[in-house]
Parts: sequence; C-alpha cells; structure tokens
Amino acid sequence: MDWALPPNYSTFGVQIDQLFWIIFVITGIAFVLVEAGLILFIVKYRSRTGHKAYYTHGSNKLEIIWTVVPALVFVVLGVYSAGLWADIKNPSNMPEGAIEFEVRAKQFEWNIVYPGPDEILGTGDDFEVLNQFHFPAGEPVIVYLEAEDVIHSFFIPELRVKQDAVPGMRIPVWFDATQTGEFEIACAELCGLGHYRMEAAVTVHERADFDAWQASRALAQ
Amino acid sequence: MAHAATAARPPERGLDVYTQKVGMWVFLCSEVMFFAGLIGSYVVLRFGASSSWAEPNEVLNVTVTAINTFILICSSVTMVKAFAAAEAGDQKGIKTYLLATTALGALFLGVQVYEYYELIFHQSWAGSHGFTPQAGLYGATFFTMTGFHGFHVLLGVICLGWATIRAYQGHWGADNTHGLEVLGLYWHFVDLVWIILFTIVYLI
Amino acid sequence: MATIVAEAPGQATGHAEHEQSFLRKYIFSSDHKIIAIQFLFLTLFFLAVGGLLAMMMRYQIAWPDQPIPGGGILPESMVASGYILPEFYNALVTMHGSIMVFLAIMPMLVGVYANYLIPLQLGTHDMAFPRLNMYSFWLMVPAGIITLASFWVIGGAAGAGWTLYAPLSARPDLTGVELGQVMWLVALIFIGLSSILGSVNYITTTINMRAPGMTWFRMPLTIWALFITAILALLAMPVLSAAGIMLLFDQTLGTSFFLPEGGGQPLLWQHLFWFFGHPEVYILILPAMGFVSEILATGSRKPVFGYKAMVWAIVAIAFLGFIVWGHHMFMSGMNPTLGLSFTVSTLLIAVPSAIKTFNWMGTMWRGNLKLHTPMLFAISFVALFAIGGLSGVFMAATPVDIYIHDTYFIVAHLHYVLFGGSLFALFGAIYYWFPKMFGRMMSEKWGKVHFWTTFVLYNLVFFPMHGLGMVGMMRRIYDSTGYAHLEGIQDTNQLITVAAFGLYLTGFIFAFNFFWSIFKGKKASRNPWDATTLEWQTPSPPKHGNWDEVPVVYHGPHEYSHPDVLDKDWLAQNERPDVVSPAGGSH
Amino acid sequence: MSEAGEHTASVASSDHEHEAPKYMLIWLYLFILTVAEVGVALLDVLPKWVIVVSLLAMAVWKAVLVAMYYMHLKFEPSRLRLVAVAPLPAVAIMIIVIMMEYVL
Ligand code: HEA
Ligand code: HEA
Ligand code: CUA
Ligand SMILES: [Cu+2]
Repeated sequence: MDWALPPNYSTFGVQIDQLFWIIFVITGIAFVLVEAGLILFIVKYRSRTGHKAYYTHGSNKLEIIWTVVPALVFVVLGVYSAGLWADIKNPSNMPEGAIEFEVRAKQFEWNIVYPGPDEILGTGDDFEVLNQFHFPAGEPVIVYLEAEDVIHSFFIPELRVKQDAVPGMRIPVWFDATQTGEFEIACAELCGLGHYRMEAAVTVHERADFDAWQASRALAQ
Repeated sequence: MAHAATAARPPERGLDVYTQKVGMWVFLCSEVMFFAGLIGSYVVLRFGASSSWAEPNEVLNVTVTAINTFILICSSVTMVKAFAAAEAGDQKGIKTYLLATTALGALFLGVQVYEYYELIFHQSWAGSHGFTPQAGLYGATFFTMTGFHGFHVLLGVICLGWATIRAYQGHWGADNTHGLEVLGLYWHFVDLVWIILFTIVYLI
Repeated sequence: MATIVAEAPGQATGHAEHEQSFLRKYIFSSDHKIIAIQFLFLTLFFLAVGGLLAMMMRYQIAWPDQPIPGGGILPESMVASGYILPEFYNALVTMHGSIMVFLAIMPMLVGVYANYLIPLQLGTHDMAFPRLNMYSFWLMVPAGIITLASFWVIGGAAGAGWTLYAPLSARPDLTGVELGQVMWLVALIFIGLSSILGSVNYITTTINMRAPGMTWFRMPLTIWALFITAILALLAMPVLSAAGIMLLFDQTLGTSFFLPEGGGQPLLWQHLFWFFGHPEVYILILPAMGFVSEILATGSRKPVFGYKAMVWAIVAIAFLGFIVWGHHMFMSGMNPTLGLSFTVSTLLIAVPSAIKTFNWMGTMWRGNLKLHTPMLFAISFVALFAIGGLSGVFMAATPVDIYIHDTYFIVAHLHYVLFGGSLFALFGAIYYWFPKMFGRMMSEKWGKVHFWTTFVLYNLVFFPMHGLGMVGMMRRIYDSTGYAHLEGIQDTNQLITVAAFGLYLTGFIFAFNFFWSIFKGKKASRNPWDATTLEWQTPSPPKHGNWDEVPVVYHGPHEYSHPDVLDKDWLAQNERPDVVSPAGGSH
Repeated sequence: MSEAGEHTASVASSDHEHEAPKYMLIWLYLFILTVAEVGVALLDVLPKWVIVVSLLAMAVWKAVLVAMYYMHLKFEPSRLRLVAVAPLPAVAIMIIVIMMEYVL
C-alpha cells in the first residue's frame, strides 16, 4: 500500500489535496514537537536518587503562547477551509450551464438517469442505466442525488467527491473531471448487508465520445 | 491564612441548600433536556413538514384539555399548600392538601385516558377513522409528548400516594419537610412542562 | 461533625459499621467503593467481549475468502459453512462500537472511577445518594444482558452502526434485523437512565459535600474532569433517550419520526444523535485526561503545570462540545452554510486540547520522572492522544473531510482517541488505584510487559489505518477486495489483523496480572506512590464510610517537591501546615 | 467562623425567613393566563404570528411563575438558580441550530 491519496482527476480536487498536505505539515510540526518533547523529557528527567524536581505551578506567559499560537493557526485554517467548502458545496456556487444527471441510490445499486441528447432532465429522451455512469471530461457536471430506501453515500475517490444520498431529499453535487478515465462509484455509508458491494462503473469520456455513447443509448431505449 | 481547630470547620460551602434539594434540581436539568429533545423534534418536524398540521380544536378537544390543565395547576397549589402546612406544623393541613394533590393528579390522568380513548376510537383524522400514534407525524408527536408527560404524572401520583400514606402516619411535620419539598419540586416541574406542552401542542 | 452527618442522609451512620449480610455487603451494596469494583468487573468483561468481536471483524477483513477458524460453533445465521455472513459482519461492527463505547469505556471511566474517587478525593463518607448509586449499577446489568442476548435472537444483533442512522435502523425490512435493533435501543435507554442517575449523584456530591478546606480550586483534576463529565452526561444523555424512544416507536409502533415516507426527517435523527454523540466522545476523554494529569504529577513529582489553565480547558471543552456536533454531518446533506459554523467551532475546540497537551508536557519538564507502569501509560496517553487529536484537525477542515469522511482515516482517528486516549489512561488508572481498591500491588514486571507489548502492537494495528483511509478504504465494509481503487491494500489489512490478534492476547497478560494480584499481589501500604490526594491518606482498602473523622484540607491537590518540605517530596492535602514544617504554607 | 454559622443555619432551619409567597394569587394569575391563552387560540381573530407569539409569551410567563413561586426559585440562593437555568443554553442551541437547516 502506498501512503498516498489516489491520483486526482477533478478541478477542486487539487485544492483539496493541497489543503490535506498543508494540514499534514502543520500537524506534522505539532506531532514532532509533542513526541520529541516527550522522549526528550523521559530521557533527560528520569528519576535520579537524591534529585528533587523543580517546583513550579506554571507560567502565565507560556499559557498565553500556547493558547494564542494554536488559536491563530486554527483561525487561518478555518477561514481557508470555509472558502473552499463554500466553493465546492454551496448550492449558490454551483457552476452554470453544467450537464445534469440524476442518481437514484437504492439497496444496493446506483440508478443513473441521463438527460438524453437534449441535455435536459425530465424530458422524454431521458433514459436510465443501472450501475454505469458516463459523463464528459472538461466541463462541470451536476448530479442530483436521491435515495429510495436508506441513506447511501456517493463516493468517487479519484474525483474527491462524496455526498450522502438521503431518502426524501434531492441533493445536488457538482464536479469537473480534468481527464478521461475509468473509476468506480463506491457507497460510503452503511446501508445494509450489501453495502460492501454497492459499486458502479464510472467512465469519463471526451465530449464527442460521450455524445456518441449517449445517442446510441438513447436510441436503444 | 488562619486555620481553625480541625473538627469545628464545616464542610465547604455548596449551594447553601440541603443535598436532596440540590439532587432534585440537578435531576430536573436532565428532565429539561429530555423534554427539549421531544419538543425540539416536534418543532422541527412540524416546521419542516410538507403535510398539514391540524388547527386547534379540529382534532383535539381543547376545552376538555384546558380544564385538565386547570386541574393540574390546582394540584400545584394544593402541593405547595401541603408544604406550607408542613412548615407550620399543621398536621390536618398536610393530610388534606396531600390527599387533594393526589386526587387532582389522578383526575388529570383519568381525563387524559378519556381523551386518548375518545381520540383513538371516536375521532377521525385525515379521512381515516381513529386518531392514533400511526396517524402521521401529527399523531406520532402528539402521543409521544403527551404520553411521556402522562408517564411522569403517573410516577408523581404514585409518589404522592405514598407521601399521603406517610402523612396519615404523622411522618411529615415542621421538623420533616424536605421530602415534601423535593417531591413538590418534581410535581411543579411536571406542571410546568404541561404548561408548555399545552400551548404548543393544543393551541398553536 | 453533626452537620456532616446531616449531609449524608440515607447513610446517616456513615461510619458505624453494621453487621451486614454478604448480599448487602458485596452484591446489593450501596458503598461507593463496592459499586465501583462491581462496575470494574462488569466493564472489563465487556472490554473482552468488544475485543472479541473486533477480532472476528479483523479476520473477515484480512481473509474474506477464507472460512473463520472455529466458526462452526456459531449458528448458521451468523456464520454459514464457515464464512462470516455480511449481515453478521454489520452486527459485529455495530456491537463492537456500541459495546466498547457504552458498556466498556464509558462505565469504566465514570462508573468505576467517579464512584470510587469522588467521595475519597473529596473527603466524604459516601455519595450524596448511595441507594441511587446502587440502582445506577443495577441498571447496567440488564442493559448488558439484553445486549448479549440480542446476538442470539432471530435476525441477530443490531446492524446499523453504532450511530444507528435512520431509516436503516428504523426498518427491519431493510436490515434484516428484526428484534436486535429494538433490544439494543432498550439497552441504550437503560444505560441512559443509569448514567443520568450516576451523574445526579456525582454532581450533587461534588457541589455540596466537599470536606472542609476542599475549595473548588483545591480539587484534584480528576474530580474536576469527572464533575464536568457528569454535567455533560446529564445534559446529553436525555437527548439520546428521547431520540431513542422515537426511533423505538418507529420500529415498533409504526410511527415515522425519521422515515420520509411518513413525512419524517432522517437528518433529524443525525442531529439528535450527534447532539448527544459529540458530548459523548468528550465524556469518553475528559475523565481520562483527569487521571493522566494526576498520574503525571505523581510520577513527575511536580505539581500539575498550569492547574487553573487545565481546569478552564476542561470547562471550555465541555462548553464547546455542545456546539460542534455537525462535524459528523458534513456530508449528510445538512445545509452547507451550517457546515461552515461547525468547522469553525470544531477547530476552536482543539485549542483547549492543545493547552492541555502542552501543560502535560510542562508537568514533566524538569521533573523527577518515576517511570512505573501507571506513568508509562499516562505518558503514552499524551503521545497517542496527540496523534488522534491531530488527525481530528484533518476532518474538521471540511474540504478534506469530503474525501476522508467514512473511510478508515476516521477509524484510525477514533481508535487513537478512544483506545490510545481513553483506554490507555484507564490502564494507567487501574494500575495506579489498584492498591487502594484491593489492598495489593499489581506486578510491576508484568505491568511493564503489558505496557510495552500493548504500546507496540497498538500502533501496528491502528497507525496503518490512516494510510488505508488515504487510499480510500471505506468504513464498515465486509470485503474490500472488490474495488479497483483498493487493490494492493490486502497486505496491510493482514498485517493489521495479525497485530490485532497479538493486541488481544496482551489483554490476557493484563487479566492474568489483575486476577493474580488480587489474591497474591504484594500487600500495599497506604500510599505506595507517595501521592498527595486524600484517598492515599486512608488505609488500603479504605473501610466502609472511609473516615472516622472527616479530613480537613489545607493544600492544593498536587503539592510535590515543595521546597519548604524537607523530609519528603510530597505534601498531603490534609497535612497540618504547622506539623509539617514551620514555613510550610498552603497555596 | 461566620461562614460556619451561615452554613448550619441554612442546613438546619429551612430557608423560609421570607414572608410566605401568595400562593393563591399566583394560582389566580395562572388561571387567568390559561383562560386568555385558550381565548386567543380559539377565537382566532388575530393574525397568525401574533397568536403564536402571544401564546408563547403567555406560556413562558406561566412557566416562570411556577418556577419562581411554587418551586421557590425566587427565594433560593442565586447559586441554586444558576443550576436551574444551566440547561437552557443547551436547549436553545439545540433547537435553534437544528431549525437553521430550514431557515438558511
Ligand atoms: C475520545 C473521543 C474523541 C475525541 C477526544 C475527539 C476529538 C476530536 N475529534 Fe473526533 N471522533 C471521535 C472521537 C473523538 N474525537 C469518534 C468516535 C468519531 C467517529 C464517530 C463515528 O462516525 O463513528 C470521531 C469523528 C470525528 C469527526 C467526523 C469525521 C467524519 O465522520 O467525517 C470529526 C470532524 O471534524 C472529528 C474531529 C475531532 C476534533 C477536531 C477533535 C479535537 O478535540 C482534537 C483536539 C486535539 C488536538 C488537536 C491534539 C493536541 C493539540 C496539539 C498538539 C496542539 C498543536 C496542534 C496544532 C496547532 C494543529 N472527530
Ligand atoms: C473504546 C472503544 C474501542 C476500542 C477499545 C476498540 C478496539 C478495537 N477496535 Fe474498534 N471501534 C470502535 C471503538 C473501539 N474499538 C468504534 C466506536 C467503532 C465504530 C463502529 C461503527 O462503525 O459503528 C470501531 C470500529 C472498528 C473497526 C472498523 C470496522 C469497520 O468499519 O468495518 C475496526 C477494524 O479494524 C476496529 C478494530 C478494533 C480492534 C482490532 C480493536 C482492538 O484494539 C481490541 C483489542 C482488545 C482489547 C484491548 C481487549 C483486551 C482486554 C481483555 C482481554 C480484557 C480481559 C481482562 C479482564 C476480564 C480482567 N474497530
Ligand atoms: Cu449503499 Cu452503502
Ligand atoms: Cu465529534
């Protein structure tokens, strides 16, 4: 196993990965500080006979330092995450003119509703395919998530996408794949005994290939 | 810092009230959270609901329940009177008022049982016969909230009955009021919860 | 004296030892020390059960294509022709998490140590309401029995995760679990009641029954932690009970609080659960932090560094703990704007934890470290809690959580804080207070063996899980071999499993040491660790009623190496200043 | 030693040096408020939001009366009052935040 995030294929995935590694560095510093400090103290201050410990009740200066410094780090981190989060998840920041799909999750399959050649959901040329999700690369995609029975979670690791599908709700998710490729939708929320095998194939096409695929599928319906 | 002789020093100052009373108040805090969980869910479900909620008096018999509310309020007065009688050492008062409180509490329960009976067997809602816990969110929340309140009243009535028996044995008096006060706190709290429930379940 | 006796009603004869029957003395006892020991045996048993479930899970994850050894003894509904069934796996995960949280760690932290330590460290004869205390133990017993029984009913044990997300948990037709889910909720309601009764006792005792001189800021940090924990439990548990009752009605009465078909809201369950659940995880760590502060001070022979900062940090964690619950719901479809405020509060709650971590290090700094077993566990608590806390920061950053939510990264986080945190602190606490409880020492040699094997194997089991999470391995999956993106992780999974088996075996080293020491351990003196708090100034074990005469407190809780005290390096809280040394003052 | 005196006093004798509260008067208030509530709700002449706000206000008013007089909070030491209101912030946070799901 490599200790790495899988290759990233989505636009905002770059920033997510960046943030991951930024936090990795910050927490890494804190980690080294704590662990090295502990080891140093164990070695340096282990009990010696006749030695008496240094008597102190603390230091206000130090308390202030180690309150303020982490607080500042966390505020900066919070502001940065907040911005990125709003870009990714806030419905008002969803890209305009994206191609739209509907995904209906149920035990234990993913029903993908395609908009058809007219690229509008809810019209006559819509069609449904079980466990196969095809979409074009290089342009934003919006998926409307629904669930029929229990909560499932729509997870495509390479696209850094995850969103629960909740019965009774219709939740939009968007992403923009940078390259073509073959991936999987995995279900990330425990949904019953078939949870572990609730997967679907994802194929990211060039736009032209996608149009061709969709046209052929629409005809076959 | 001058230290007084060891044994004379009292325990640290706590809340300046006796322990059972503190215990009851602390316990009531958890009861507040319990009912807040139920009431909060009710508010959220009703606010976020697509289906309609009935107007007051449409399904529930507000008049009967208003009278019932009044009964519970009266039982709070008699309870507090029983406590005042105990403080004054008035044995007759203790007995009369405790008996009255128990009776009023039981009466409240009786009316609630009657109300449930009428709702389940003679009321219709949303086209179906019988207003039951299965009658949509409205029925479910109604029976859950009033039911748990009723359960608390039942526990209270049992304790009150016990306290009344003790009263006839001459247990309470000017030198023994704590038990009554603590029981009273519980009883008034149940009344208080009902005041809130009555408003949001029956009137709004 | 008179006032003090009046303070303990129902136990007015706090120190007049009556002849009591065996049953009253050891089974239906209302002595807080006996109740604590009863809780200890019960929770250790459930720790072993929870661990056993984990072992079966680990076997399945590592070798999904091989029958489990000894599976034949389990009924067909769990293990069919040697293979663990997916629905049984779900039951294993659910019951492993639930048992560990509700029947092992939480009652061990609170049931055992709040009961044992609050009266002893505060200097009272017993709890405020000893009878209530007994009920709080005896409510746990049916909860445990129902939980164990649920494995054997038709449909098996609950299988919707310890978080019981509706609608899965509400509809038997969707899980295949018929009774198990209901039984688990009933058990949960018993546990809730038990913990509320316990909390009422702990809070009342702490507020109203402290010994003379035991001011708020002379209370040992353990008491502070247990007191604040009790407040958390008091306010959070009832919400779970309320939600649990509604879920129970959804399951049995056909209501639809959490079922969208009937107009209900699945997300409402999550809000209520986590409104309880996040304070719950702090219930699971605060007492551990208290024990560690105390063991570190004793082991370093120094007062706790920044005592007041430590107290305020506990209070801050508790307060903030009520406003961060949404961080478990970032991907749940919750309003994204709400997610923003939860990110900020979640990051803020890490600040008091940082304060605590650095103060622990400050306590060790320039100390005179005695590396006995409790101390080793306490130091590694700091080391491992830091890892778990730091991985929490990744998840608190919402964009990162998009990727790592519901992966093994979370599993790594939760075991670092719960096992590396709570359980390590508990092992430390057991070794530390064992002499007081049983009057004998646990073996140091076997204690050290237990510590080192546990420490090494523990890290081998849980550290690689961060990597699994980064690769994208989802939680609660029965078999990960079907996924393209999870190719090549099976070696790691097998390594983890082998280490986990070893880890389970270390439990037996501990169990052996524990039982052997109860009967054969070296006799303990009053104060084997040269500690300052009140419980060490009584005989080991203390008698019924704890004290003939209530002690008077003159000093702060952790006065080690006071320069004015010449003959020893500690100053008990109740040592008269004029007796110890002319200049010895209180602080 | 004044601390000791205070303490024993508060434990031994009850805390009712205050004049007895007017229990019947409070009862009258509660009665009138209940009648007013039912009236407002059933007559249904005011705008909906006025009804809701006034009903909630009256309910809270009644609850406060019960807590203050029948549960004696008015006459208790302020430390005990602190215990009594302790859960209210948690209640407020819980309900307000969950409601924000729908408002935001
Ligand atoms: C004892 C229990 C415990 C504790 C103490 C914590 C502490 C924290 N937890 Fe954890 N958590 C759990 C138990 C616990 N957690 C469990 C059981 C789950 C899973 C539930 C489930 O779904 O089954 C979970 C899940 C969980 C999630 C949800 C993840 C998801 O499902 O997607 C999140 C998200 O924010 C989170 C965050 C945090 C944070 C920020 C802290 C912070 O309090 C940590 C603070 C500590 C530190 C940060 C380390 C020390 C500080 C320093 C060394 C200072 C310097 C540091 C810096 C400057 C960075 N936790
Ligand atoms: C405090 C809590 C705690 C503890 C100690 C543990 C301990 C362990 N856990 Fe657990 N775990 C959880 C809490 C805990 N876990 C929770 C909350 C979840 C989430 C559940 C969910 O998703 O719903 C989880 C989930 C979880 C998973 C994820 C499953 C999945 O998502 O599919 C895994 C996988 O490996 C795992 C493994 C282990 C292992 C190998 C141990 C081992 O460390 C166990 C080793 C055993 C012991 C240390 C016991 C030894 C003791 C004795 C033998 C005592 C004997 C003594 C006497 C009787 C005197 N756990
Ligand atoms: Cu669908 Cu898990
Ligand atoms: Cu949390």
